[in-house]
Amino acid sequence: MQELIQQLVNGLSLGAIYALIALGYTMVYGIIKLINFAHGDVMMVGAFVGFFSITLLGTNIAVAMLIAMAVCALLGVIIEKVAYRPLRNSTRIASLITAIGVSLLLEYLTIFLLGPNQKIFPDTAFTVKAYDIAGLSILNKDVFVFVSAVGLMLVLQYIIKYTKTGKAMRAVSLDNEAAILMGISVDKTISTTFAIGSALAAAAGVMVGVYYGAINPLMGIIPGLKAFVAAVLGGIGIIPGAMVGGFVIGLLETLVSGYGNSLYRDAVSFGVLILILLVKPTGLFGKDTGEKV
Amino acid sequence: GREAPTNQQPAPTAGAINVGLNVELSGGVASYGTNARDGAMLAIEQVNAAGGVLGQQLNPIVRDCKSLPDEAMSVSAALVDENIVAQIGPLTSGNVAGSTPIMMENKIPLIAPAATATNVTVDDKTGATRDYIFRVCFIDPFQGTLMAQFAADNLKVKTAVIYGDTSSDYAKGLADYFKQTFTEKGGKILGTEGFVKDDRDFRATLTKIKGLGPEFIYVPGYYQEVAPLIAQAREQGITVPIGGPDGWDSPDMVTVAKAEALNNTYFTNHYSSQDTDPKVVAFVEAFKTKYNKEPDGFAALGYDSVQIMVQGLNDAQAADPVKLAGALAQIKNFEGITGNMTIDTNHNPVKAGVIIEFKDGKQTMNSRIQP
Amino acid sequence: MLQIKDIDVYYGSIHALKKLYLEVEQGSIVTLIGANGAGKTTTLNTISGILRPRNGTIMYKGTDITKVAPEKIVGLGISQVAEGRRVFSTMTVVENLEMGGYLRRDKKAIQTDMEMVYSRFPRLQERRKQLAGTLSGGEQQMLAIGRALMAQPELMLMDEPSMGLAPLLVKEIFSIIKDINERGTTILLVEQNANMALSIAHKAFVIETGEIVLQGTAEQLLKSEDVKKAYLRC
Amino acid sequence: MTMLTINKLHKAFGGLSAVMNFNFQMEQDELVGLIGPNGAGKTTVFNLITGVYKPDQGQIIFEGQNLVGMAPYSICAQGVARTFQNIRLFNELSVLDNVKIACHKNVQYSVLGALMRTPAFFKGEAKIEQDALKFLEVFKLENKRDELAKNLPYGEQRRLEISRALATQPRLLILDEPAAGMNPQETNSLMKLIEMIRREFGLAVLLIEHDMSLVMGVCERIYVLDYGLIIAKGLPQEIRNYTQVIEAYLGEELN
Amino acid sequence: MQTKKIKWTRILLEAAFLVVLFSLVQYSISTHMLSQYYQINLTSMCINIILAVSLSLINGFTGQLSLGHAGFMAVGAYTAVIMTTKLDYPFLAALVGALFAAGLAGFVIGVPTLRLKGDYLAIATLALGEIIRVVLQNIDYVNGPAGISGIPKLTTWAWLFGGVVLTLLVVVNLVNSSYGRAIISVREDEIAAELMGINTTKYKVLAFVIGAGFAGLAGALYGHYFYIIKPETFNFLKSFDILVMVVLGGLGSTTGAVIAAIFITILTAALQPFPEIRMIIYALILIVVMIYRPQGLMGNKEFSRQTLGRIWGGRQ
Ligand SMILES: Nc1ncnc2c1ncn2[C@@H]1O[C@H](COP(=O)(O)OP(=O)(O)OP(=O)(O)O)[C@@H](O)[C@H]1O
Ligand SMILES: Nc1ncnc2c1ncn2[C@@H]1O[C@H](COP(=O)(O)OP(=O)(O)OP(=O)(O)O)[C@@H](O)[C@H]1O
Ligand SMILES: [Mg+2]
Ligand SMILES: [Mg+2]
Repeated sequence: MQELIQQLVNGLSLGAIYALIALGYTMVYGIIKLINFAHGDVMMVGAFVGFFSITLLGTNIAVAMLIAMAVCALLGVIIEKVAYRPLRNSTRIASLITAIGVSLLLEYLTIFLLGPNQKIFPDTAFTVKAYDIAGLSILNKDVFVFVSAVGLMLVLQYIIKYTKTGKAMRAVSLDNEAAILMGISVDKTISTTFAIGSALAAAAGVMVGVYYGAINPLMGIIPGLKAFVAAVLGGIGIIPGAMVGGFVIGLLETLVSGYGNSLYRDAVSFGVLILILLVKPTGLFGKDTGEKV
Repeated sequence: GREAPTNQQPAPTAGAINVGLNVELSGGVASYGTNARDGAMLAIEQVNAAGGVLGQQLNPIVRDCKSLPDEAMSVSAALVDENIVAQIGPLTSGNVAGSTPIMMENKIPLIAPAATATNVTVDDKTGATRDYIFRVCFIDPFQGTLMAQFAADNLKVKTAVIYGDTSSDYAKGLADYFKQTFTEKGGKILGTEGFVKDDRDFRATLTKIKGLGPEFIYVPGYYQEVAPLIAQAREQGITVPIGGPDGWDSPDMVTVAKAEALNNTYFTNHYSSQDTDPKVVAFVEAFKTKYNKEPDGFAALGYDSVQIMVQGLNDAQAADPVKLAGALAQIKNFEGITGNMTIDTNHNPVKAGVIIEFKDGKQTMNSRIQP
Repeated sequence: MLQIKDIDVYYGSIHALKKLYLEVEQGSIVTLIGANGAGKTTTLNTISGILRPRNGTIMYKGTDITKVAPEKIVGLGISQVAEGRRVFSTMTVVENLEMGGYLRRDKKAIQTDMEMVYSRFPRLQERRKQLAGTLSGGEQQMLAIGRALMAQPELMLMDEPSMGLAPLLVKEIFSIIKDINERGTTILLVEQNANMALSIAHKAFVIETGEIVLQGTAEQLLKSEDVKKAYLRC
Repeated sequence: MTMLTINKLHKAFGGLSAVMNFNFQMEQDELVGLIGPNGAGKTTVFNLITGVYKPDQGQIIFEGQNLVGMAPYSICAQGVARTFQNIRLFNELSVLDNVKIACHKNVQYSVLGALMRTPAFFKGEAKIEQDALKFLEVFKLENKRDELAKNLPYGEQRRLEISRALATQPRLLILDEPAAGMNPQETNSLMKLIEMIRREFGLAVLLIEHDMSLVMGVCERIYVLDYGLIIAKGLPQEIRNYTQVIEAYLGEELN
Repeated sequence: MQTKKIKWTRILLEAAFLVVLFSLVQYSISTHMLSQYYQINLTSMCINIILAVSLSLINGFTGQLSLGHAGFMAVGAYTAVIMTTKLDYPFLAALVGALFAAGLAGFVIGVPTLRLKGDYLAIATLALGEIIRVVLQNIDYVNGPAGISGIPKLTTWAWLFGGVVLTLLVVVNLVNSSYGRAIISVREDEIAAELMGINTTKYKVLAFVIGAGFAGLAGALYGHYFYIIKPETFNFLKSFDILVMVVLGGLGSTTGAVIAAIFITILTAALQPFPEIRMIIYALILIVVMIYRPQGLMGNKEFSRQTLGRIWGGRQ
């Protein structure tokens, strides 16, 4: 029992990391329907910016995170402008390819500039404390990522549902020409979307750095993939869905490793994912709006 | 900081000896290849500065095999066209396998810095040694057996769990041999778990392992994953000794896992980067000066690959691939920084193994085992 | 109020509008009629800035808006009921109406206007929380008009507002158009239902393959033999 | 003989009953109109017949076969074809290919035949092409055969949709607002076309339309739907005089 | 009579063209005019063509976003290699076995998942591709992550040429038939297609099975040339590589897929001498090409459709 609870704690904190990355992913994804394969790599860039602002500028973790978010917001806007905007009226799959291109570019530019070796996140940035609660080992960083994931989810959900910018984003996502006719600037809205999404990625990157202690130029690939899976599992473009999707994957992996066979972790959790989709073809939170004919 | 730009290759001078570097600079194991290349390039630079080999300069030709066996094959074929005398790399056994047929066909020696699978140098089916394939690293059986012996004899543990990198054949091979020897010695394997490259979260499995209550955990894998793994194990209150192979060898172990967590962990290696042997100290210094970073095991092995090739060229007294292969097969007591080695009939280096223990963040030699 | 001079619009190599001119006086209802593919929608989209003319100018209240960004044009008081409704399908009816007032800041007035829309289209009030995409065709049309009204436009461009509406509603829509016009909104109306359009319009233009071929007051055109033959129900 | 009988059809979306207790009958070669205010449930009825939606209750008997539960393509195979309120052509394909796809239903060679390019393949392809052209000619679209469907003007797109539906060789043709977006002249010629194809191909036609000139002009019988319920049915001249219909739909009497 | 004659001469001409092309390359291989390096890249090129064309049937013509193509390649590679190295079947049997095994995998995977739409399908196929890989990694019979090495080099130019011709023949003939139009209609508008009497599920599965089968063939040819196969080679990044070729060539263009496969192979080889920046340049080229040709190199057009139709489809 105790072990089960410990496993659930493990799963939630792993899930929180996935959720954090998936939030920004699903947001961009929901608005411009772009599978942004570069999202994980923006996260990586964020982690490195955080790293350098701590090691070179000597900032504390909070400032480092803000700097990383700002830099990545700008990066996201630039990426959108250069690589995605020219393709806005083309097929989605065309921008998928530029996204793969951007992803490779970020990875290998970083390797070119910094080398492929991992960098160690200074442990002065965040003092890890372990709490022993009824025999469970809970770390302050677990609490930190969990709270951040849920908090950011709420903020994001609020922005999208209730603010003007958020509504503009949704309008653009549905029909950008009609959105223009409402007086919405599509370019600005999409830029904002990328800025927010990329800033979230950066926040996630810094947290991953804090959490696992080391960062490297290819660190974005697998979490990026998992975040994509989480976003789809939760229902494309649905903010709470992405969070829940992240948690589901975190828990699944944990439970498979903990009670099944860790050798088959990815196979089993992917298998369950497929089963979920077969039962609910539009993801956990996706409404089957079914095209009206 | 920026690493030394190694893409500027000196133009092949008239009397230069071309050496191919077929390494992973992109793809999944880019960091292994890059580090090995850095080590190899340092060696070449030093050799050239000291007047070269046989009166000629070494001219490195670096190519990226993208961590793929097919690309490794293509790169080898391209290098063959450049008239190389030998090829250093690739790093993983699989990529070496891709390159093997080309090297064999063209009779050019391949020196693998870190390919540990038995069948790299020996044909599985015929049992014949591959004439042109050599390596400077340990093979899986050696290290797996070594750690099993150490665990059973020195640590006197009776039960163990293996938790290794299942995406790498290196770790898989080690796990198999560890298991074999450990059971032969009367120990019991309570479970076999796995992670994959680039995993960073190991708590689920660790919690499970904690539940199994082994006296020892064997973690064959590379430091990128092992360091956070050990940190998390200790966070979970797992205090038993943990052991592993030379893939652990990196200064990052201490920076990531922290000194305290690493206490009571051991790994097999051919050398210790904190060895006081002047040769090793000089290498570490030179490497740090050139690249502004600490060398890891791959860098050391890359360095030794070049040095053993140089030795072979000197022995052969000709910059001729076939003669070089003959000389390499005969090498005895070559003093590499990863140990003294003698190439055996299977083209594996026979060198002493050491068990290194982390003590308060310092690598200390626990015991030296001569095979 | 609106003056279009000699605009040429292309879709790739297709020359959709040829030296088209058009004038809309403040406070009037002007209708643009023409066969399928004549270029009516193209004209409206060019005014709203979604399409760019290659030559020519569009003047609105004395300023040149030819190169103004489309979202800015909305801010100047021009609002369009697009062809094919273009409602935001996974937003609710309320949210769609709110989007119509996107550029406005006066919360109270927005609320009153929303009430006004509901009173015009009680059906929309019933379906307030429904997702717009699941509304019937006619309901969506009402929503599209309501949404455009929410922008409090000075000039409203309407692209076939009666398409797909039941006869009762068609009449309703035309009386609404007349009504909002009487309250000061200028209207440029594109219609297939030329009889109806001419019956409420002050002035009319006839477009054929991208060119204005005829213009005049609504009465004049109603009497014209050519128009009768081509566009009117006899 | 009765061709289509619908009994007690129900369909609700969430809490909203779009169609309630819908009973309907139609004879072979009849031309029936379905009218009603916006949102009354007309398109929903079409979607239920053609299998796009599954009814909550009720039966749809077409030539003795219950269509409920069948996949849309098998319903089409039974001989029911339709057009859409919002045009749904294969936009990136040529006009000819649009129609050829509808002919696929009766393809006369196997996949293997296609891969091996057997004589049967060439014969079958020739037949499909011939058929497709025949349907295009009916709608005077044969000289647009190589245009992309999306580049046709609206009216021609509507005509292409009908010819595509005809190419599936239905016995019942269902048209959802075929005249929407057409001007009176175009509507007039459409009217003639509908009558003509009915005669030529011997089909029954069921149509939704808000343009009363068309409905009153061609329909032999009319059903009126409001809020999912049938509020009237009968001959055109009867329908236009029902006060309920006038109140709910027509507004005032048509002149 | 007249037209028939012309047709026959054309077919003969085209057959002659193929024979000449084949013999020329074969000759330059036999005489070592074509160096080993070029032979290797020629092999990659042919395998890439098969992969790209087979995926283009699924992604380009059927419009189903599949990200698991490498998984089918793996199924084919392992099947064939097991057949030749462990069970001593002849190579031809192994190739056929790979084709059918991967096709079967496509069927088993396709039937349940093809109900999913768009990105949901993409995720499901990606996940299945990864499952195949993880499972292979844990099967000791095939040496887990180490994979099978020492595979005899049975893939020759003749097999490659035959594989490419067969793939093109099947895909082009299928696409240019009524079945092909049915497949394309699924891409254009699934609902409308269904209502026009097309059993969309059936055709999606058909395209998926054929596409998967040829990916398996490519895998078999790969395994018997590059000496080693291991699960890692067939991960999702490999699927992306294939997808890149399909989109770069133009969705719905077979010739596009072929051209893009050739282009990518040459580009990869051409960047080899720049090890440090090869991936950066590759990424930049991808981005730039897509920005300037968002519809892909060929759009959805075929390179002289009639000519091709005749060449590949002209067998009667
Ligand atoms: N996006 C486009 N690409 C290419 N041609 C177009 C495009 N949109 C319209 N056209 C062409 O431009 C011409 C004018 O079209 P437009 O939509 O303005 O006509 P319309 O008068 O509004 O017709 P309708 O009554 O059918 O709405 C037509 O010939 C049409 O085919
Ligand atoms: N998929 C759906 N989900 C929810 N509600 C729906 C759906 N489809 C239709 N409805 C609702 O059912 C009712 C009937 O719609 P339907 O489209 O059948 O109307 P209609 O009679 O065709 O109207 P119109 O003449 O305007 O096209 C409408 O209120 C509509 O909002
Ligand atoms: Mg129009
Ligand atoms: Mg309707």
